[in-house]
Amino acid sequence: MNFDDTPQEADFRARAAAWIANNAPFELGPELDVSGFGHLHLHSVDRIAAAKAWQKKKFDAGWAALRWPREYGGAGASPIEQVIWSEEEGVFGKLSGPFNIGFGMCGPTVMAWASEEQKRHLLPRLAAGEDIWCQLFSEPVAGSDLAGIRTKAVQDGDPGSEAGAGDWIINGQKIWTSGARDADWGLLITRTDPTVLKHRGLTMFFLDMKSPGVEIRPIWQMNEESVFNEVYFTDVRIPDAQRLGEVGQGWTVALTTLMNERMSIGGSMPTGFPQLLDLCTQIETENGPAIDDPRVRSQLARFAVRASGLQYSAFRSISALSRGEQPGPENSIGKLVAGAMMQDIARFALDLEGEAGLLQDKELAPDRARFQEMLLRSPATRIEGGSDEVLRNIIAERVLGLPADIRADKDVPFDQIPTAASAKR
Amino acid sequence: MNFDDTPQEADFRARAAAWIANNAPFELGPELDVSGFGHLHLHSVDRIAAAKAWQKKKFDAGWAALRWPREYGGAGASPIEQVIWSEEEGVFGKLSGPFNIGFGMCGPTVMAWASEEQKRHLLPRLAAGEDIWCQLFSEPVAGSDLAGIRTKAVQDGDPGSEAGAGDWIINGQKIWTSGARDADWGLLITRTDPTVLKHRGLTMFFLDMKSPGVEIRPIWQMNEESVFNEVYFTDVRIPDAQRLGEVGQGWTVALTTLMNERMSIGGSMPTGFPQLLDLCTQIETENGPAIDDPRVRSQLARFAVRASGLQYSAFRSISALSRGEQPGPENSIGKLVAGAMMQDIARFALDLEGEAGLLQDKELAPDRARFQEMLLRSPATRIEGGSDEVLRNIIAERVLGLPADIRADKDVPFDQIPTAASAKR
Amino acid sequence: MQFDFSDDQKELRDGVRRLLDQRCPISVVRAVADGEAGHSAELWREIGESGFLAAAVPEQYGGVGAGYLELCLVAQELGRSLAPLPTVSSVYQASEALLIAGSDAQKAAWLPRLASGAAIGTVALAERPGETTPGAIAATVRGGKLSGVKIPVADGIAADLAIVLAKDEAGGQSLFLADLGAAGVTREGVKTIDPTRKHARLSFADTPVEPLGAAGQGWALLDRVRDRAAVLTAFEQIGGAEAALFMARDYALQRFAFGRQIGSFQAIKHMLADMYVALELARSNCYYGAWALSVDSDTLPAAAASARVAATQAYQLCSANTIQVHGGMGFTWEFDCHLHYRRSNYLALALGGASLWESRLIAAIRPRAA
Amino acid sequence: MQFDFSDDQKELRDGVRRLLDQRCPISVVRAVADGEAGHSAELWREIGESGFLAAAVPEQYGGVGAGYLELCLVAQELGRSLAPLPTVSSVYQASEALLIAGSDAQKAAWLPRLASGAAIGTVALAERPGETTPGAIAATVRGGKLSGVKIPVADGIAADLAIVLAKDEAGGQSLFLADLGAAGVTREGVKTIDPTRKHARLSFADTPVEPLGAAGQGWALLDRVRDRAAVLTAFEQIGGAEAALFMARDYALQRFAFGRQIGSFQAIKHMLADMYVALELARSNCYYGAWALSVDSDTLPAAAASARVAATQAYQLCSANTIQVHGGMGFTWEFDCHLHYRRSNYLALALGGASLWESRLIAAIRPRAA
Repeated sequence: MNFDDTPQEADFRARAAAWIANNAPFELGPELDVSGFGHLHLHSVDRIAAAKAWQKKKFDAGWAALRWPREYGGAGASPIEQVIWSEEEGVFGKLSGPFNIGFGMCGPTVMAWASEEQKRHLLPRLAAGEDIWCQLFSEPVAGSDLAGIRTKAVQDGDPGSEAGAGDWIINGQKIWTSGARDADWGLLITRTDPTVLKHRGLTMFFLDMKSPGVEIRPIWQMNEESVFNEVYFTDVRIPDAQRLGEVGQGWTVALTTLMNERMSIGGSMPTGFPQLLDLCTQIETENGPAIDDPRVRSQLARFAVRASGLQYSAFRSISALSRGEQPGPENSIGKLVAGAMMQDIARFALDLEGEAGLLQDKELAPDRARFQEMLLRSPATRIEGGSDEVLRNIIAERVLGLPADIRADKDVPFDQIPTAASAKR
Repeated sequence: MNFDDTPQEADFRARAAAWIANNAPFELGPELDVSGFGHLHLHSVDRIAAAKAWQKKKFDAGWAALRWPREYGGAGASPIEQVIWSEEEGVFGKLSGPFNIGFGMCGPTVMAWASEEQKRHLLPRLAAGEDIWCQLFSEPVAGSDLAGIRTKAVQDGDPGSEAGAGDWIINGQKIWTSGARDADWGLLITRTDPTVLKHRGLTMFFLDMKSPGVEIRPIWQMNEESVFNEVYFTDVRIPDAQRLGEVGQGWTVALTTLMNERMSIGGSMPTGFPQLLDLCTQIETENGPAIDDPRVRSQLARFAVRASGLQYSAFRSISALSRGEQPGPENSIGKLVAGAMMQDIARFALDLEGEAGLLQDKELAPDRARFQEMLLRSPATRIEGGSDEVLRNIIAERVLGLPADIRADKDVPFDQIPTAASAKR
Repeated sequence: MQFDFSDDQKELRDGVRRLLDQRCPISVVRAVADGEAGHSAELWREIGESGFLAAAVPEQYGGVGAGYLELCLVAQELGRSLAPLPTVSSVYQASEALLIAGSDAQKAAWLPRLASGAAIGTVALAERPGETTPGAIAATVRGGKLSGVKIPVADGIAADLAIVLAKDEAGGQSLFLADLGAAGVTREGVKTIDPTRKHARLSFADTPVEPLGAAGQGWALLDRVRDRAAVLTAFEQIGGAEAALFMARDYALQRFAFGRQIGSFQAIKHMLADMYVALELARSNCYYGAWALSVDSDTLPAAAASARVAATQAYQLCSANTIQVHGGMGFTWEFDCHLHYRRSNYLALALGGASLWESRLIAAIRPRAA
Repeated sequence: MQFDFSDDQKELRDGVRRLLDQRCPISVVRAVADGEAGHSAELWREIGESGFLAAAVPEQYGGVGAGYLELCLVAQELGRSLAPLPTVSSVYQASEALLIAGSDAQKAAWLPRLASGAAIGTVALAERPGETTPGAIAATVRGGKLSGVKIPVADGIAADLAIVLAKDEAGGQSLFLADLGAAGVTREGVKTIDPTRKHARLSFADTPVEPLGAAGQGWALLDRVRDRAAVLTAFEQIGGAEAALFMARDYALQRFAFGRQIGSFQAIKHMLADMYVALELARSNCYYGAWALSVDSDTLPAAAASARVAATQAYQLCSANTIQVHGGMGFTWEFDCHLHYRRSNYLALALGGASLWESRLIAAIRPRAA
């Protein structure tokens, strides 16, 4: 048990650190330091331009898409080298925000399912920061129950069609699409046959987000940001060549995406604990700093062991990566613990701040309203990318081997599964 | 909103108090005061004899089975008079322990379903403390899923049978039967037809516990007591006259019993909070009594509002009773809150006691090992008479109106419902 | 024992509820959240005219003299409807402070206007982050003139009157009554977590004030005001908690996933059951607080703290869980979940946070050494 | 980074597990619970001979000098199997106290016998209810003779050696080494919540003792001993927690209700998921504690407290929930659930309770004032 790099790892780390020291946009450092939870914020420059510039620089020097094969714009690096890079890149890694969905989910799906020609075209553009991708999965009626999506894709069977026979025509709506407004491409799951079993009637495409008939409406969130969007499709045409996998094989393709989503290491989830510890040394009570109050200490200690538990769990994952093992569903712990913890920490901090805990003005509130933002952001963390309940199901079923719940939608054609609409009839 | 008795209530209270002052076994007071959680303990006298003596005295003076009609040995009193009696009877009410199942569950079931002759025979004996009843419901394979019981009752169809044609012959096993060893009668639910739907093949009887073929085995519990028992039936004969309700109507009869179980007021659940508050004034820390430590205060306050919440909820129930309303499923809150609270309070108290918290010797441990007993008793509270999970289901379904879970055992004949045994095949 | 509200009181409650259903739909709440105004002036006027706010004010001061039990039920309905009104500051605190400590002249000058809603009062206490304690008070009165800064002050933009805790010339801390129309008052709106109950920063520069209550008794009086306000606010909290619970329940009945109502999943059912349990425990504590307030019982400090601690916990739980039950939709500005979430966290801090009240509760029930 | 045990260490762990599966079935645990003996002497001899207990003792004192990482894994397996052995007192505390503070002569006299299991040591600290602090120590050494009463003392009936905290002649508090075969020692068994790890009351009347470590340094030395013991005990706790979790998981797979495995109900699934989460967070904290212990890192106080707090919480949760999952059967003496429940609550108190360690943790990570 040790925290030392192997000689190869040390060498990689030294090269990465040196390149970053010479090339990173240090002028953005202070802004990146305080960039809030869940979203890249920059004021002095355009965030997309800054993100693309840094990505291009990394690409040109061979530091982009580290784990991808070289022929697709990557660096052919090992998983542990990716981790080391992230450690060294530090705060500048936040600049990758707009590409995270591309690298983490869409890219791997394209890599697994697209044609060789498509891969050689799309992936290097992504690696170089030229294209931004988004993921068009969730729908208003299909959140935790993702396979319940209803966006329709119908193939244009008219050989004389102006636009092109064999094109697919898309109608429907997606929701919770992060970054849709900045995206060039979208990974889109559709229903091509509602008369067969739920998981069998799905087909996956990739879509030019500038196609006619695509309409994007930002969602104004409860925390007064707008990271998520609704995306509407009205007779949007997609060439059949942009289909990923066979018709009806969409769920299998989606599993590639979702598995890659889960494989991103959970240890990087912020919890707010270091900031809370700071606050407790700053807030004064009648009897000295809050941190010396036994009540505060006891609660802090319970937060502390969860925060360190997450951090050391990430070390365990990194060690497994370094041995060449793949992280599994046990990584679901990260968001499950961190989401609830951020909410608890925010409430605890506001209570410590007393009536000033109400303040949301950055200029007036303690610690620039960090905990107030956390209070209003954390509910989303407990829902997005798998709700607390879905994560507990995953742990119970895939880690502990417990049976799935009884399924009301099993062995039933999709269009006969009970819905809110059918219940009203 | 007031805490005053009505004139009638005040009159009843005065008469009850006067009679109790002149008749209660005050010599048992100190022992009753410290009688532990969940079970009547007496050392100086036989607990059953003491219980029967007090019950007989009450019966002779017209204070027994207060709410029952006079023709069945009761006093025809109102629900609120029952509550006032309990308040005045105080610690002597613990002497009713052996009769609680009879009065609370079996008696009302007999009242609803037995013949007039049976009622006039059985109920006054119960009211007078002559008979003790137990409830033979749960089985090893049927706990929360009570309707899954398997104890078989087969009617003796041989007209020449020595023992009596039409008798029912019982084979099977019950478990968790409180007080079976002291009981004269048992309320017994059986399966008379395994080939029909689960809830339709049940039939209820009452049984002389001294019948041949009844074998009682005490269960040694984790808290080193033995309140619960297993009861085995080997070819036990019950006359058909002792059937309650029709053949196949057992579930409906059982619902009478269970509804009465739930109607007992939850407010009387002990939580351990007053004792904890005492402890916190006694345990000294470096900085004075524990109760002045902010950590202790904060936790105590959270316990306090749950304890007072339960107490005042009981006041609300009593007020409803006084208006003639019936308590409903919202009373499930009492045990749900108190059970977990007792466990939490016990752990908190042991922590305060430091290493001495380990001690279970009554002579050596703080507060005569009260919290150690609570630690080891409270897990049962969270299970018996409806587990925490069952109670949450009841609240969700019957109070909040949420739908039942999907049933794997719906529309399936009982003998085709999946079981552990069928899963192994 | 009748540990419940009377039929007349319940009828009053139903009347308030009907009025608010009609006059305070969620659009009124949202208009305040989205706008500059600190509260809905129209609703305030209407409620003021109805006399509901004056339930506990004696008739000689323009009130209806009904009593605190009635006011508790009004508060519950205001909480349920998320009413964007200066109730905590003006009705539960400023009016009560005047009733407790005001001279006849002060009562006569202000109570009728507060009771009718013609004027708005507030309490100005906090100056800096952390629990507000005597060491945290810098505002000072010299020669009848107040100087200092108070932040955040609930409804500070709209208020006509502020009851201010400040150091007095004798070195003690006292309450003072400041007419906010007087000289030297600067008000600045500040953004808080609940935009439906707006706050301000109030600066005083040699503002003329008059003492409220005995000199040096500022904290003792404030404690009495807060006990009363805690009970009333707790009713707002359980009103809100109940609304959040039933919002979640209704959504769980209506939303389908995996071919079934999500309310049929145990995870959702048990979450809702726990919300209900927290609400009912809080409600029972509130009832006792209402009784103690209505008869001015010796047990009021314990009863108020119990109601406050339980109601704060219940509303925070119910409002957070209602977002969770709603999934992604619960996180949108468009759905109303966040309005309860914000309100619950505002009310949790409004009279001092949970830890303060936990400590007050134990201080009140602490057995005396033998 | 290799934040994990090596393959060799895992092999050792598997060896210990195999040995315990064979030699420490639950019948051995129950024999101690039902009997008078304080531990299983046969198992103790066998484990002692295997050298597993001596993993962290240097070879010169009869140990195998493998290291603390190995000893952590041994502890984990002992916890998993509920081994009824004096590990916390003799191996994690008495041996470590000697290693930290013992003179060469003391080490030579005792360590080899402790390492082989030929002798049993313990630490005698508490005298009265409440957290044990300097004010709670009445035992006194005068002229090399100890007088006083210690209760409860783990394994006090069987122990050959006690390390005793007592007031010294200079008015400080120091550690002393008492040969329990010496004059003036009275032992009396006391009943505790975990009958598989028995305790005693030890009375000393002019018992000859020798100082252990520097005079007046009793608490400082004890803190160091407890940091090490906390990490090792935490491994026993996660071993036990894992056993309790999988006991519950297996029962949930095998028990049917309402025509389905109870493990298919979300209430049970999510309860088990929460147990797993608590266990994994504790395990990760324990790994870091093991590393800090193995390299004697400056971070050991924080690491030990983190491991201790997390492991205590995880074992208490898992052992309580395993009873809940088992329903009525879980509450019988016959099922093994309560053995974990008892053990978890014993281990929670063994080195001072959760609140003590929470406070130690924050003291250790508290940022220094700038």
